[in-house]
Amino acid sequence: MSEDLFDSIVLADERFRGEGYQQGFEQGTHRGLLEGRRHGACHGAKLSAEISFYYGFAITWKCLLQQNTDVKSRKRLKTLEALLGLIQNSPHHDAQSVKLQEDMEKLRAKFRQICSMLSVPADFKDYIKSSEGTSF
Amino acid sequence: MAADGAALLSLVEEFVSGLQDSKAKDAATGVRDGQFTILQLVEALGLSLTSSQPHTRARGVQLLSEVLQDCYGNLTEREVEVLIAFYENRLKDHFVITPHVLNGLRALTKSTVLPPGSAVSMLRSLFQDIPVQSLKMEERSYVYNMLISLMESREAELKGLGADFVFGFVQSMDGERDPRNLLLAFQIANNIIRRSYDLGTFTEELFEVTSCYFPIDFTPPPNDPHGITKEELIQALRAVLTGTPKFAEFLLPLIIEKLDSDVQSAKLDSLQTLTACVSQYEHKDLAEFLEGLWASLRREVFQTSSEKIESAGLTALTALTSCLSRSVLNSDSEDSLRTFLDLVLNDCKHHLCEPDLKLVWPSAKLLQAACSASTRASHIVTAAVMPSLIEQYSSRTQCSHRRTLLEVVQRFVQSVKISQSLENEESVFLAFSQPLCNMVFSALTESNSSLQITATSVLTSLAQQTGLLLDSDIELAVDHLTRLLLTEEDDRVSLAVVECAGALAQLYPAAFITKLIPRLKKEMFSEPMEQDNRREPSELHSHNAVRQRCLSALAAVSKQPSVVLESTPVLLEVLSSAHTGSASFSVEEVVLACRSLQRIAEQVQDTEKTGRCFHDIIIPRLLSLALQAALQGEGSSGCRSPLVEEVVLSAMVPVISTSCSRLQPTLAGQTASRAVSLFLDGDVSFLPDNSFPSHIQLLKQGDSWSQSQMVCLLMGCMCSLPCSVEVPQVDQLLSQLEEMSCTCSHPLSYTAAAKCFAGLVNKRPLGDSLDSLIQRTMKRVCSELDCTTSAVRTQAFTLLIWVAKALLLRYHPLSTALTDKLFSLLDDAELGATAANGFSLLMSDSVDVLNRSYHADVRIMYRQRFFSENSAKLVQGFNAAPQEKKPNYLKALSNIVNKLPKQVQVTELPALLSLLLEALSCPDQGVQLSTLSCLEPVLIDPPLALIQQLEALVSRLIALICSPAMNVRIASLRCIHALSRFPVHEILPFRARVLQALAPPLDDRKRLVRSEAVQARGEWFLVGSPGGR
Amino acid sequence: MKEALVLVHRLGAHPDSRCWFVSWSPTGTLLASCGGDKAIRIWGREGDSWVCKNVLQDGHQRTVRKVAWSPCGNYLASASFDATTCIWKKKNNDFESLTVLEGHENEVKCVAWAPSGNLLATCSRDKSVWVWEVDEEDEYECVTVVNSHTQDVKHVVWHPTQELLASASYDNNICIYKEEDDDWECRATLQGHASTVWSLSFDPTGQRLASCSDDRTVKIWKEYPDQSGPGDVLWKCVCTLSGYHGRTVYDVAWCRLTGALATACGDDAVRVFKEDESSDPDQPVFSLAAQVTKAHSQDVNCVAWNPKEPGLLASCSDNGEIAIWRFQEEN
Amino acid sequence: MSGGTRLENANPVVFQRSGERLLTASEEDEDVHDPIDDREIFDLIRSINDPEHPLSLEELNVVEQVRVKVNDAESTVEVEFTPTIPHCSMATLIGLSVKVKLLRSLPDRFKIDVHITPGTHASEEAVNKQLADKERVAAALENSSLLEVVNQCLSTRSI
Repeated sequence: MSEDLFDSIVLADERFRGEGYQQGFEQGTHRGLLEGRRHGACHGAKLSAEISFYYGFAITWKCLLQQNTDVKSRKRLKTLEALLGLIQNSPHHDAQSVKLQEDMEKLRAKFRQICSMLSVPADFKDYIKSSEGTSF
Repeated sequence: MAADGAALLSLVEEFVSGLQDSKAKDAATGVRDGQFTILQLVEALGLSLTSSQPHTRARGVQLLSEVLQDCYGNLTEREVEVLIAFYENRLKDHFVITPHVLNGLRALTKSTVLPPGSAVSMLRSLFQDIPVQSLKMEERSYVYNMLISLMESREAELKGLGADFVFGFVQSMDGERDPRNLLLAFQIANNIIRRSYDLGTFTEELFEVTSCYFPIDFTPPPNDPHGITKEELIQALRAVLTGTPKFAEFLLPLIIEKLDSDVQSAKLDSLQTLTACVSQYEHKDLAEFLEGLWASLRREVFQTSSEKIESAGLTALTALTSCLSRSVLNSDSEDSLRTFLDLVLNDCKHHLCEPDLKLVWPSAKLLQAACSASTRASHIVTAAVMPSLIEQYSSRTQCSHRRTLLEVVQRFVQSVKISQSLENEESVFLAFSQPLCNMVFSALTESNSSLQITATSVLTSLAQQTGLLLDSDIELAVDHLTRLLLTEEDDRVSLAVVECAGALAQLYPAAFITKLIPRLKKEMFSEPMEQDNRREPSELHSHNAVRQRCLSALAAVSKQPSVVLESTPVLLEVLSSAHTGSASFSVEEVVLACRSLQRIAEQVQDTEKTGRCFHDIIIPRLLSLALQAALQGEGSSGCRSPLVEEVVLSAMVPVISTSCSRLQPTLAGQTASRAVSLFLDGDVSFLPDNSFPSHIQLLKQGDSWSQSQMVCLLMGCMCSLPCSVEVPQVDQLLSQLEEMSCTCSHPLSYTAAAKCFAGLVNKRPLGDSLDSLIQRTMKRVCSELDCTTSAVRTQAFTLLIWVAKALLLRYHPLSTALTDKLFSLLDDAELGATAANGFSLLMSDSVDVLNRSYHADVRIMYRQRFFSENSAKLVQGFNAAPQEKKPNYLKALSNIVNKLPKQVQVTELPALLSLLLEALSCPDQGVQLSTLSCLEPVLIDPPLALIQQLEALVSRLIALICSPAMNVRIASLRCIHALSRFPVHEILPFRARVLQALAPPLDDRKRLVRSEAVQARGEWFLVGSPGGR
Repeated sequence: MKEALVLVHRLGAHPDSRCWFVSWSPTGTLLASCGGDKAIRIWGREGDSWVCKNVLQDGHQRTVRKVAWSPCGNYLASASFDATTCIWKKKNNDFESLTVLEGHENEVKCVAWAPSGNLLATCSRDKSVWVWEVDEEDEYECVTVVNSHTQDVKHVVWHPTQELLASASYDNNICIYKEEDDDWECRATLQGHASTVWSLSFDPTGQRLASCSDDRTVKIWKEYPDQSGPGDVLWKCVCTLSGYHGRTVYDVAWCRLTGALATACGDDAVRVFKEDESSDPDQPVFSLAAQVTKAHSQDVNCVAWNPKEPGLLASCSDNGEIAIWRFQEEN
Repeated sequence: MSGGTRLENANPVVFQRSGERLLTASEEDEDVHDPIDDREIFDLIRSINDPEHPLSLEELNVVEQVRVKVNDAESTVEVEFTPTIPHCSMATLIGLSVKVKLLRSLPDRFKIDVHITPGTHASEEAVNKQLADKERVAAALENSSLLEVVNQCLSTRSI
């Protein structure tokens, strides 16, 4: 009987360490979850913002050029279509996708090609980083 | 009268309707000459003043006002009263009239007979009716001027207005933009504050309306005729803002805010303003802002990028602390000084424990700034800091750490020295004296030299703390210093030690007399290696090194007479035993001994006591030793006495001349007559250990140079005496000197003779005897010079140049004759080059004769005078001279210009520039060099003429970069470096060319040249480049 | 070694600045050079000396990195650090700026004309390669932007006969592009160099590609039909020249007439290699035929064979000089 | 860098500055040829200002004489520099300043290599590669904002 009484004391630190670990672990997972979510959210936001910007851009120009029938405009429309195609097919709903990154590269490249064709300066600060400043 | 009336009416008519402005002057003269009174003028103006046309009324008032400008002085009180009444009610009139009304009032305010009360009423209506800021710039200035003159003449009345006056002023200056008016407005505000006008409820308004210009940023327009500088505005505004503690609650937050600015000038202004205002404040004004202020100050010093800001910050901190120290302690109020210092200590103290981190120095500086503010502050800070510093020092092991800590301590000791006002007050460090001493002594025993050096300087400043060190400490210190003197090899250390010894000996002579000097003497006369050939040459060398240190130490410690009496005998003994050979001293050591004597002669406080010592003992002793040596005659060097060596003799001369120059008149007189009698009559009676042959004739020794050269000692005596001293047998002396200088073949002898002659001539009273003497000498010299076969042309030339100098220095009319002779010699085949060099002798101060410290007659600016009288001759001579002689002229020119003060060079340069540029392309390296060295200083801030010649200058300098002589290459590179500071737009066109030209010297065979090239090229790369210039 | 490089002429082309690149006109009569002085210079032979015929200034705000002649010889394209590409038209012995191609984010590193003359390729530090189409009325339009490199793209070069493009990059790789349904795609990535690939050159037939790198080697790549997928291409490294070059190899040039291979190196040397006819085509052997160790007083940036005169070689250097050499073979 | 901007490393270790090179007799002798030696190169770069502290690269121990190797005969210079902290974002900039200083100060016969001291920086290879790429360096010096920073590092402080 009596030793049980002691056990509880003898094993006290074991027990406390165990509990402490448990608590810590739970808090940790909780915080981790929160931070992970925040991180994912802000990246998702960035990405969709960029894509949507391209989309809006393409749509707008498409409407503007629709009427014209000359060769140049045709070409441009064609490229705009290509861009829209890329946007539709890009797996941006699936963050896991491996293709996402390279598709984004393609998308950006296409966008800059169109900018050049339409002779629109491609320096939309928030979307395309134009790397001046002190990088070389 | 009637006639006048008609005249007056027509005047008015022509001015008002005829628009002839000139008539205002006529009217004014009319009033001044009393043709008609001001009131008559007003009557005459009646019609136009009452006209329905505002412009006519304006014209009328304008006439009246302009007249008043001229003759407000002779108005009667009555007239003034009337006029003021008139003007006051005109203030309500049409706005086109207002300017002239103000102009008139401005005139009236200057009147001395302003009737009582008028000032007040004037201002009341002014403030009431005129929105000042809607006026033109000039009209606003009328208002300000009115206020200023009224404040001068009617202070009492204005104060009667109470706060209304302040309010009125605030309203009228609100929104002022023009810098000229701002200066006036600030002046008024300043008066309001300093003459304690009643601010009433408008304190904040007054502050607002002025502080909105703080910090001043104003750059005057390029061609601003009013020449108002940013600095003026800053000072004026600062005077206002810092004028009264009433502003404290507004100003301090403002300063804290502005300190956050990124604009350097704003930071600086804020800090200086802070420094200024706290001198007016008491601790209660500061209390609530202390934390904010401290935070800002700390940031500025911790994260500063400019030294200016840092030092401004530190000064501010000191000012702040001393303000808090002024607060009177009474039991109830908490001690604001302590609270503040606690803040400082909190943020800084722990950094002192990180001696290898960046913040240790800023923290130390901050603490020291606080420390130096007041005795109380220093007590608090040191009590908090010293123990941990001492503890740190003992616990740290790295030398660099210990050194830093020691340096920090050093700064603390010094900072306290500043704060200790009362002499008798006991040192703040008394509590720490023992640990501090131990610290210093342990550092002195370290092997690390920089640690030792720092220790010596700490020791010095500890010694200067009144009553800090005990005699036992001093004795210990002396032991350490002695040990280091005898053992330490590192020159930098022993130099520091010698300095330290000098400083301590000044304060504690006794210990040095009893301990140091005997020890050094013993060391010097010990012969470590008597015919013991197995010794290493290195040790032999080290023994010489020890002797040299002893000699310089002896000099350093000899400031107090008591010490001198002990040290000089030792030095003299060195000379004598060197002469007799009883102890083996090298020539260099003998020379050093003389140098030490000279240094003593220079630094000793001259008292009767020391004067006697030199006069009775040292000078006779030197003369007799030299004479003995001379009589022994010249053997081959080695077997003969070192005292006949030229170097030794020339080292003795300044000992004698320095001491003679400082003798009291009576002693000086004796020395003179003794010297003369020795050299003329061979009277040796005053020399010690007298065993000389009778009738020696030192000045008639053409054949024995060892005796003839003694004349330089004569020069030492005679040429350094005060002018008051009467030189006995002067004519005979002079003629013998002349004879010797023109005949003797021994260079030292005839040169010394010539100098001595010149030295005496320079002090001879004006008059026929002097003139005839000069003419005689001149005749002789010229005859020698003109006969090209003469064997003594060089001698003659030497005499010529020295006498010329002697006369030139004192503006003697005959000097021109001699200098002209010099110019003519520039064409001389044999002496041309020598003559050219002679000009540098003519223009530079000579050390051993003919200078002010030896009481020579030297007029100020003799160089400029000589230059302005002769530069033309030079230019002509240059143009006339045959090609192969031209270099002489250029050299002469650059020798002269070289010695001119910079501002003169700058003013004279335009005239000579073409010649100097010529000189740069002259093949003679000497000329190139001296020209470059005289150009370089001028280039620092170049005159316009130089900038216009840039093309020529650059190409010539570039050409010199490839000179075979390295010092020419270096000098030219320095000049090109200096060019990079010229106005950017001027030099930008040359950038590419210069950079290209600077590439080859980067690969020069001489490192010194390369490093000059690197610096110059670096600067030129920055010219016109972002982030550069 | 009987072969030798003999200096024919040396000219200070771009005073107090670098000469980055030289290029022969298709007829071999003119030589275009460009450099750090933002200028392009056109050189022509007069008698036995070379003189500057034109200076094309103020077309660019920064260094002109490369120049390229159109196959017809009537156009000159220049790539500059100012992020633009300039097209110059030759009008009887004078050049006028025709258009400026903008779009790259930063320094354009290279420009090259396709053999047909109606395609133009540019590349930049912005990691992209652009292909431009030229129509009859000299209008230029971007037909594609490719981002196949992960770094600074240093060089682009066209296949001598086909519409096939190769690019070299700071990411140590070489990419080969082909057009498919009017979009250009990277069809092969050649990995093997250990550092930046600075330049590329096809052999006369176009079956082989030479590359040079900061890893101080030159590699020869050969095209093989790819089994895996139809139309796909496969390039293998068949030879590596190492041990010859003391520093970065900045340029390599394959002579269309003699088959000799020249290199420009940061060790100031110009070298010429020849292939042993005997050697196995799948593992060719190249040997050093001639070299000038101090060809220039500073880095050699570029070598170029004259397209018409066999063995005539131009090189240029950081010291702003152009040197013209004759490569003599044993007769 | 003065205005309130946060410093990556506000209180770095500070080192004693080595004194000026002592003048030797041979250096003043016209006919002796003084070879370019390590100390001379070190003297060129030790006074360069750190981009974010009012301190020299020497005081921060970013450059040390032992990390300078010059061979005058073969015209090669090798300098290793040590960033104050392994993630110092200024590393490339510091390297560039050192390189530019040497380019401006040395005869153009020299081949100049500037590296990070092995194992002292997170992205060592990347920085080294970039500094070795003369095309990138050349372009950098045409970028006014970069040039400005470099020039400030190279200009002699008024302090």
